[in-house]
Amino acid sequence: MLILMIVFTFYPLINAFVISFYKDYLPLANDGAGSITGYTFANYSVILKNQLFWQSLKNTFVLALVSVPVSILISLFISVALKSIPKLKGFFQTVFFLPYVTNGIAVGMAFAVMFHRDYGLFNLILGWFNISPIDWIGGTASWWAQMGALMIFTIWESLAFKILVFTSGLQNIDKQYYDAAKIDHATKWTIFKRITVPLLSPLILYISITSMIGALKAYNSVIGLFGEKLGGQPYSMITIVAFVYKYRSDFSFQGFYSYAASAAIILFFITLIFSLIQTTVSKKRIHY
Amino acid sequence: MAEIFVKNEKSYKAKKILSNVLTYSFLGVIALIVLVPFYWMILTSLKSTEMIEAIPPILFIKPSDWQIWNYKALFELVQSGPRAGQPLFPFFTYMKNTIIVSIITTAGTTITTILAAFAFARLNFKGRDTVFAIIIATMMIPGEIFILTNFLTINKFGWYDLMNQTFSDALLAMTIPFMTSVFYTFYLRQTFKQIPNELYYAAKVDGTTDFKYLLKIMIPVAMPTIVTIIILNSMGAWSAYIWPAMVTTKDQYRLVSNGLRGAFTDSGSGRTDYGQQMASAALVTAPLLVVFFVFRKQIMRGVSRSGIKG
Amino acid sequence: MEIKMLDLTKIFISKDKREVHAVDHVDLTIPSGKLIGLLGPSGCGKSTTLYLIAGLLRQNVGQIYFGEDEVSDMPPEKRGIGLVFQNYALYPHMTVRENILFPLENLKVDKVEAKERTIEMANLVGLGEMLDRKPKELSGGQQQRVAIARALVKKPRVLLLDEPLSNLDARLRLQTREEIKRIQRETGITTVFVTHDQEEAMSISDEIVVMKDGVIQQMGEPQHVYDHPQNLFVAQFLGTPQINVFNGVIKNKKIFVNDMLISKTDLPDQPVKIGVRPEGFIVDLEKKSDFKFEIDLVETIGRDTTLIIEVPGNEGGLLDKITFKAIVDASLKIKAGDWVHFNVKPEKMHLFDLEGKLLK
Amino acid sequence: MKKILISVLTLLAVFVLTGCVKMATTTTTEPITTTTTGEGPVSKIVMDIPDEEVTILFWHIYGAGKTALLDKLIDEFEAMYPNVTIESQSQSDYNTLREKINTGIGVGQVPTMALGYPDHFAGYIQAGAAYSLNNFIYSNIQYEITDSTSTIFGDLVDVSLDLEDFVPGYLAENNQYVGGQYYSMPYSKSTETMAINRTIVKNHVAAIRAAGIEVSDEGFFSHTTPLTFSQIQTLGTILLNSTGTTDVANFKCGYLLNYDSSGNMFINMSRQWSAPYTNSAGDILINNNTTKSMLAYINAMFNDRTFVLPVKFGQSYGSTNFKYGDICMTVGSTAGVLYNIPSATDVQTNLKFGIFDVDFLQVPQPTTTAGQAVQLSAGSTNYNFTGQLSSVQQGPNIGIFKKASANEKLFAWLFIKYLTTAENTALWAMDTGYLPVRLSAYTSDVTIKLTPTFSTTYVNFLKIATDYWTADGQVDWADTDERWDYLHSSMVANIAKNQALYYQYDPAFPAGSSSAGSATVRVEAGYCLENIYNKTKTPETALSFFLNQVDW
Repeated sequence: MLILMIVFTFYPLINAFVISFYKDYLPLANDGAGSITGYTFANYSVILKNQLFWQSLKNTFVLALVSVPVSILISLFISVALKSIPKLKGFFQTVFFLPYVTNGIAVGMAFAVMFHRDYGLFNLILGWFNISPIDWIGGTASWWAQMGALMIFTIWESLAFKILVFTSGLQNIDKQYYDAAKIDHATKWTIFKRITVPLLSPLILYISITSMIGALKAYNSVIGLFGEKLGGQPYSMITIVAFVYKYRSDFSFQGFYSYAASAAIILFFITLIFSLIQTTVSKKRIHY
Repeated sequence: MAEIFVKNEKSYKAKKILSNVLTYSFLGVIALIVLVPFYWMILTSLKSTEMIEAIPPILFIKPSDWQIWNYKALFELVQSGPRAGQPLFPFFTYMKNTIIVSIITTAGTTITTILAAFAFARLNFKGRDTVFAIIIATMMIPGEIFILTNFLTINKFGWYDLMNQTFSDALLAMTIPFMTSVFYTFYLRQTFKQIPNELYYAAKVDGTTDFKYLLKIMIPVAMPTIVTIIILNSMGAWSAYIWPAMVTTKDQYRLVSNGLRGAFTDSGSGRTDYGQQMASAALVTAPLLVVFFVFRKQIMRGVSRSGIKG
Repeated sequence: MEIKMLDLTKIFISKDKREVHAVDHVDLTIPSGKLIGLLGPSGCGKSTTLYLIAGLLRQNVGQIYFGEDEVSDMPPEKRGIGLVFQNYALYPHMTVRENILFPLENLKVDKVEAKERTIEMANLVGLGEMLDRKPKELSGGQQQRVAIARALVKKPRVLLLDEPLSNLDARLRLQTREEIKRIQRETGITTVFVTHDQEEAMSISDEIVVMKDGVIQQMGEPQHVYDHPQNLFVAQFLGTPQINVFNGVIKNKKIFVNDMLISKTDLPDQPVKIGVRPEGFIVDLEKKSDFKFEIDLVETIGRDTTLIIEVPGNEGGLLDKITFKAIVDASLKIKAGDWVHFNVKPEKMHLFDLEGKLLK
Repeated sequence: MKKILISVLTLLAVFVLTGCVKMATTTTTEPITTTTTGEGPVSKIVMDIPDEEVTILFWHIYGAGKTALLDKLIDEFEAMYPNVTIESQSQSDYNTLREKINTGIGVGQVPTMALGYPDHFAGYIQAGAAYSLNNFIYSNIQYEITDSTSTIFGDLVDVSLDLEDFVPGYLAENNQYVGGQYYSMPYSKSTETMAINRTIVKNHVAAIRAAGIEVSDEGFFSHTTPLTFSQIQTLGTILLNSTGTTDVANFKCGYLLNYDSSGNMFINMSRQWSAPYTNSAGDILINNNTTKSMLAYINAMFNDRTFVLPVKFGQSYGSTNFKYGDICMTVGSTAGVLYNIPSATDVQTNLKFGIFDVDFLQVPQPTTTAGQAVQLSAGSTNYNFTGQLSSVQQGPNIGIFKKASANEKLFAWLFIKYLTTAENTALWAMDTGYLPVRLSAYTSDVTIKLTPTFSTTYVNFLKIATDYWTADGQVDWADTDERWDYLHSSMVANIAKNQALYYQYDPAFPAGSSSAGSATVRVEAGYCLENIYNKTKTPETALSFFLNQVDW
């Protein structure tokens, strides 16, 4: 078991670190052993010089910092609402779990069609409220419209798992706390804020770390919604991982694997810093 | 004494009804939002290309206008030539492969996850926390950076032989690299850690081996979580795309996603037949949904009992 | 604050879709300022009654009044009650101070006042020193007292306690019992607590209410209920060791068990159940009494000796196979195997009909 | 978490110290193995064809639609050579195909032959894996078939190939590599043509003639002489509605000319303007004044709606909005011809002009003859340059890998030859919408069955459109005449045949250590124009961003 992990998970990771310092790496030369001409930091400077890298940082940060808290909040609300209703619980649970049981590619395409300016559903609905059509994902779409569409899709995709986890977490909270809070005159909002959230806090931390890691690695959602162009305008929604993959198709050529690896390593450290901040902050906040 | 002197409120009932209405509408709206893409997928699968591009969008289609053709085409057989009688789009082959890969990967992942989670939750070995830290770190690197390295490894194992790759080689290549899951190990470890130490000591006093303890105590106690992991993991094979395409030599070894992407794009004009693509997407999703609905109760119970606490 | 329940009924639907009347047409008035113990075996509806008073459950039929106030349809937070849960339900993520403060915050009590009241309340329950600890850093008894403080800090009209002592060890239980009584006295608040432990109920309650199958069996001052049980159930439920029950018969104003004359009565001839408290036996040293048995076991604790008698039962006769206990003076030096003749103290003997109703 | 950091760094250090990669000492370049001599062989060597079992692995990306025909051709080929088995395998898409071969080269796992774009082959050549087809093309060996089970028993098989018969533009693309060798042969080729809404043109015939542009009564422009950019601008003043919306009553569109592929637009216009783009050595030459003024001109044309990109309509192709009447003309791949034709199956309310007539023309050119000085004006700005005739050619080629055995190579080559015979290339073209790769296909008189009821020769296939044009659209074909079904395909085939005279190719090169490969450059070129169109970047900033992405 550990061998599997070492071969297919550790080894490639460490390898990526090392590769990011190779100079002129040809991974497939010498019958697959690879060849280099030395070690260098130049791969990193190539990445940092690319205008898109900074664009991808901005996009990824905004996406992660907004979509993770929002989706956690929404799924918390949903889970709490689910717990409070007397009937149709099973039905709603089933519905909310559905996004997990589907093929991501297909849903991405469905969303792309729904966001279409002329024949998309979103603008049709906006039209019912007399709001003029917004270009969500097209060439004239503003950065915020595109980010909004991407966020809606990302949140939609991530709800299922979170609701699942929170629902199960809520079930483990002793009902007496709620009775007690009721008797203590707590309003629904106070109960949510002062009882539910603190009692779920270890779970919320787990979810926020894993989904933060997931959000910082966003890629498939961008491809699903915007296609290879990675945005309404070329690259307007590029993420760090998409930036890494820009080099992927040329992996076998001189140096490209190292560029991709360098970008991945940068992402790794960003993620690490995020996780560190999250754990330190939450250490102060999680009480039991 | 009675500081809080409240007159009987007749509006209490009304309030409760109102809050129920609000809760249900909130859930209803979200449910609608969740369902719309599915509806859209099915709707699109019943549209012709022209209907897809209609402005304003067509929201409902009369059954008489359904482009059932999109579905029929998936099962059309080759009329002539050496492949006559075989399906044009090998839906069932892809499906079968996907199911096999899904089962093998899930079985493998479950076993490795249990062992790893046990090791990290219970066993004390030197450098345990360091190793776990590195494992967590791997989650922070985009997986596809590993593709080339893993491809070379698979090749070294002899599972990728262009002329002689057998189905079992292909299965090994498609499943072995995915038989570990950091995410689920992390998840299960949390559950394992909740099981009180006393149980472990009690078992030790009774002379139980670690393995037997895992088998007889840990696994039964953590079963709901394990069920959840099995369920969540088995969905993975349905979206796997790049890796299966990389390591299989023959079309008949591939998985549904591979079929979904390529098959409906005309290689000449680059156009995609969205109707057909959505039809096949719907068909691919259908078995998952069926399984989900059949086992809904067990799944939900498993999930809701899994009790993941910090 | 007097609590009045009229025709209160709560029906649960069990898993096999049967209706279970957890509380069945209960009419009950709890006098103001008293400490009342709701007593009964598990499943008797006592906790349900408490939760109905609290408003955490809603009755199917009936009304509840707090004084003149009908609270039947009021949500719990509007009723002005304090509730102490069986396992206290202290918020694990809050300190003692935050726990006690929590209801006041929700009531938007002025901050300064709230602080003062919190400290005052903590002092009342004797936890003034521990305000900044987390619940898990406290002992069971301390947690219990935090729960009481939290329930009382908002000055409720009624204090409800659900099995308040069941999670404590024996020593703490005695101590806390006194504590509850003291706090109740000091605050003078109408208090209802639920317990299945009759000793606990009897020791601190001003009055006890005995319930069975959702129906109130008897209410009254503990000693009075003990001495004058309304039915066999109440008689059996109260008292340790349990009351001894013999099948007997009244013939010609005489009470017989298996042809053994026990006592006399004015009641007409009929079969009866005879309940005799263990302390109701007097050893007839003159061995005149008909009522005699061979002693199987003798347990002496302090000044009391418990005689344990196993009666094999005789077929066709009135004596079933029973084991009964008699508490007698230790100075009598009775040994196992001795034959002992008993007389019965009339005030410790209760006659019931075959349905368990008290015969007068 | 801190532990993660420390442990990873420690391990990193360990791995660096024990680095397991070989240091390269020299960069290997592919030695030229064959001469490019042989201007027609004089004598031929006759040999027996090898008769041991040979399996040929052929990788492509064809989906269900095209494999049927491919399988038929494979079947026929295997009947000719009973000892040969061709395993045809689809690898889903070009990216996967290329990635698998590239990684496969490193570990010696490559197919015998594969489909690929020029930049793919450039990569294979750089890795030393592609086999020079000159070895066969100029060979003077003939093989004798001695196996009686073969359908061509007793015939002599010639391995050499008469290149004269191939469309020159395609050949140029396929021997652009090191040493001018052929590493691939043209296979599924297509080009871009321009669809035009003839119904609109017909309603403005008088005005168009008054502006000095030749047009027939029925709205046909010349099919042999392309329209020039100045003429396109003139047409804009006649056919465009001033508000940018479609004016059905006056037969005017909101946008004049759509380019489906902004990448092709950039590259082909660079050729037409003689603006340096890239070269086969992989140098990126876009940072020059001609390119800059070209971009300024294109930007001006975008601004006054003479040019438009599909992104305007949230589409990947202009065909939908061409059918809807938003666009008067659209330049797109010949393989997508039929998407431009409005029909009864369209949602009728969307078709602003109803079902209108569509004609096909050559793509607009700066001039009618190569090398002329051209002046284009946008507003008060003039752009002077030397105009060149240019049209794109696209579509994959087919090549063989070095690793295959001699026999595998031989039969793979014979299979390529078989796929590209005049009849088969014509059949492939008519069946799939691609274009024949041989000139003789255009004059082929072999009858090909297209549907159970309709058979034709390629010559007659081409004649469908020319008859129609000669009659100025006034043909007396019955409604059931199957020629109607092939009219538009035939038009496009004719146009492509004319454009073939000035095909240009896009130099193919793999990624280098400080610049992107030709495929990436093409994508970025397209994005450059999109950025200009979207107004997210000015022509200058778009170009500098383009440079930033492809050259570092």
